[in-house]
Amino acid sequence: MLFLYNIIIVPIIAILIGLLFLGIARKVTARIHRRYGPPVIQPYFDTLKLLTKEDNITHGVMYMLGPAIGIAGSLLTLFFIPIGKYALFSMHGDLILVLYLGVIGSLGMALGAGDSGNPNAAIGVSRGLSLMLSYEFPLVLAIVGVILKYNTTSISAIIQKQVTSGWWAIFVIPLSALVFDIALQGILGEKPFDIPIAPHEINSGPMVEYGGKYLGMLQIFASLHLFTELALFVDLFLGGGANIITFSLKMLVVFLLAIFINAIMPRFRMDQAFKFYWKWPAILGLISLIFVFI
Amino acid sequence: MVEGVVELIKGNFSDVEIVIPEHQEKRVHISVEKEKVKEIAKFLKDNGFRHLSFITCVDWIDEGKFELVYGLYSYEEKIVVLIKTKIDRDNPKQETLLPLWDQAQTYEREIHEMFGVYFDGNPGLTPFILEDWEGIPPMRKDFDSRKYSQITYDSEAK
Amino acid sequence: MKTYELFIGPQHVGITGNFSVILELEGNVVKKATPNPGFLHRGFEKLMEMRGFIHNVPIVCRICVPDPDPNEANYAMAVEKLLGIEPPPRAKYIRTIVLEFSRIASHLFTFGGHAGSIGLYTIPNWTISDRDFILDLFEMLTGGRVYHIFIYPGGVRRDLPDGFIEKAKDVLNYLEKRLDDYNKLYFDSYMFKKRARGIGIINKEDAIEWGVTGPNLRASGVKADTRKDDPYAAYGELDFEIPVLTGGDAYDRIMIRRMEVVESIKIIRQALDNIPDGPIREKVPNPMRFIVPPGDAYVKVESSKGEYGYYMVSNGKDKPYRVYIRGASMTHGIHILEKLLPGNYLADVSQIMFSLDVCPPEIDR
Amino acid sequence: MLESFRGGKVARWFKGRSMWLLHFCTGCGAIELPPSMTSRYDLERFGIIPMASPRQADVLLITGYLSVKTLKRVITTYEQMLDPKYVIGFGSCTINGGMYWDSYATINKLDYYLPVDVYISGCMPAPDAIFAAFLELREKIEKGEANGYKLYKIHYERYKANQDKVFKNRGIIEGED
Repeated sequence: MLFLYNIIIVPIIAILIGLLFLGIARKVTARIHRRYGPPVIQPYFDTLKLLTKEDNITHGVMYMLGPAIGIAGSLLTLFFIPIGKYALFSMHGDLILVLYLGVIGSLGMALGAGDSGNPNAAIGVSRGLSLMLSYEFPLVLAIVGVILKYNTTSISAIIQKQVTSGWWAIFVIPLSALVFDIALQGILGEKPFDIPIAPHEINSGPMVEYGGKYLGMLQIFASLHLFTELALFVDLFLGGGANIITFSLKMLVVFLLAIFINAIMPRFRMDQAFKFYWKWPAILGLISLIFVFI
Repeated sequence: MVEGVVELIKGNFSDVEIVIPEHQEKRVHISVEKEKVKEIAKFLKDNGFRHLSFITCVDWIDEGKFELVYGLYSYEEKIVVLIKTKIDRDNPKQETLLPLWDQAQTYEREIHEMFGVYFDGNPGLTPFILEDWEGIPPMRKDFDSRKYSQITYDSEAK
Repeated sequence: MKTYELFIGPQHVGITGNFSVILELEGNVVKKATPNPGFLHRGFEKLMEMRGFIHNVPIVCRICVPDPDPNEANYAMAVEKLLGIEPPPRAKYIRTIVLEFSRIASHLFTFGGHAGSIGLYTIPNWTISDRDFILDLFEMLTGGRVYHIFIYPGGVRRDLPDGFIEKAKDVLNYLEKRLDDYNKLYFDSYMFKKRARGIGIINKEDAIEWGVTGPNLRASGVKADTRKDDPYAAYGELDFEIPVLTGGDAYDRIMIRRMEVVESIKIIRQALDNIPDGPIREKVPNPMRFIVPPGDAYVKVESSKGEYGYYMVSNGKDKPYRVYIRGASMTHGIHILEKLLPGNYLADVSQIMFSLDVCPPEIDR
Repeated sequence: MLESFRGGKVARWFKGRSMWLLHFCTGCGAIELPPSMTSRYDLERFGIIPMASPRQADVLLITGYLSVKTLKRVITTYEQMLDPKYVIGFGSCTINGGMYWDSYATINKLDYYLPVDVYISGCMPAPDAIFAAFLELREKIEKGEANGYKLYKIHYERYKANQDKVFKNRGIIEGED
């Protein structure tokens, strides 16, 4: 019973916290812009408004299924990531599983957007997939560093070892943490890597044909995605959290860093982003691996 | 200097009318036959007037003529030369300046659309600013914008 | 490889106004660009033929929205040339102040637009809100924020109000301070250089041949400025430099505007300090019977976009017989875009347009 | 039940607090939008942000005069937007043609071609006026009075006849044939 209860309650908390983070991001960005900014709970208004809009368009089955696949993929990932002390599913090798599952959400979006028939969406999808190709390599290097350091592929075990040793992984293998953080900027689609949705170039890319409840679902997907990726970072490098509040605070710190970089950076061009990811983070990741071996 | 430019043109072309307008510094207005425009423009271009500022058209409806005005500018002399030529209003045709300046295309396209002047040798006289325009070109003097607006936009369809 | 068509505009974030460019793309690279203007066409040249000389003053400023004052100055100068009058010195200085403030405002807009097009949204927020201080000055001077209807044939409409000079100096000091902030975030930024360097290069010969004017021409290495070459208003009496860069790429086109802002601040300071006393308006005909002797005149000013010219023909009646308006974007927005865009990445299309400072209302009129 | 919730008071309250406008500069009024969106006035504090695509937007701002060429695009854009959608007519030009009342290229009354929910008068309306308009629109939405999109469906024949009167060739929107 508790298990079922959690399977429902965890996603809801994740969505609520994710949306709140999106609101905080908008407020913080506004303050950097020297603006007053929207209320922190603005994303809730937006999502609810979007869900109550009428839809008088359709673009085919995949277009409608895309956001659903996105949400499903993110939810699946979420269940394998320990939140606070609580891990719904935990086993050996779940870190590698999470790496695979994390892609499903984005692929769902890609399928849906590709079905909408808008060239902007198609370009956005191709950019998104190329971006994924670029950040996956340093991301894997960072994660391999963690795995080798703690000699386990279970996220819970990694957290456990960090807590017992008293040293968070970010202090033990700082280079891997740095590489993961750089990759995180691309995963979250923050500048300088918001190439797939660049409004000035391709009119917000994959989302260009999405509106109404589908866009609302995409908002939920975005919040879940945000929550999952931040949670993974906190679990791997910041020693997890004792309860949901400390855990969220740690996530917020990581997220704020991403937001600050987002506010002061122009965006890369796709080829520049690719070169960047396969150069500096990759080199740093390899150096980190060497340190781990020594 | 203005005098230098006037001398230069006079020395090479005999049948041009040169006016130095009052109260206007660094301006030379010359009027030529329509066949001469390209020749004189090429001559001026070779002599430093490399910037084609604009091409425009004036509708002298009482005379039955269109007047084409070409503005050239020299970055060395810092003088604007306006070449003016009158063409027949009933059969408005003029040789294109495309071989001299690529960007004449933009201006000629506009004049073609707004006045209905046809430029010989210009392949790209496609609709430019207006869309689906029928009837007489709007910048001609016999087009009554006020009446058109009243008929088209001031009432609802029945 | 298969090519496909992509519409940039008119409803698009990366377009400089209501304008459209139809791109033919091969993968990520532009093969052919066809600008499609005309969405803002109002038929100004026709409207001006239907209105009296003095009735045209309120409508001319609508031709270029971000930088309206060169239109007013041009129109006034064309009428003055035909009437054979000169505005009094004080009016000339006030015109200079207004024109230069308008240039700074327009350049701040361009910085915002370009920074937005490469994804740096903090800069538009900063520059456009700083531009508001200039609009406040305009409101104090003329009563309007955007359209001023201030420069009349024969002079200007009002004298400087009390406290204007002090307030203007405060704004200039503030802007100067803010330029340092922009430097840190934008002009000196590594990413900005990486994105903008080497994009959309116009070399010196092409620039002259293609009819590029204004800051875009000076970014290509040609030292030409109507303010120096054909002085109008009070520019002949003021001391200022014409900045020139030689790269001719998007980066230089933005940097030259930054240097011009500094020069404009210098010009306004001088004008504010040296403004002579005297009347602000020359005697012009009775507005009810504003008759201009027959003749034609081509006048031009240096707007923030480039050479801005009016060719006015009068046949001795109370309405202009024909007015032709030469907007700088007429070449930049159509011909130059056609030449520059092919070969560039789709990601740079918007950036090139913003760096050229294409102003669609000037093209369509 | 879902339908009644959609049009219900709670849903309307959310709609009034999250008005996304379409990034479409149709006329010179667009020059006052950047100042109202950026630091000095900041429209985002009311939840109003510009959106890149018509599918995502709720509010269509007609910023000033419309040439016939733009009107064609505006109508297509309007029809692409999802219900409920609102139109704000910006400046005198949308009310009676403004200073372009005798121009051959611009329409005079926007109301003939699209249902307008709120008008802003003036040329050009300052950011304060824009704010007032948005707050009025919010009030109308909350009261359920902003019904332009319903009127467009009910009187579609009339609107279409008016549109056809000014378009010589309705067809699809061609870029360059």
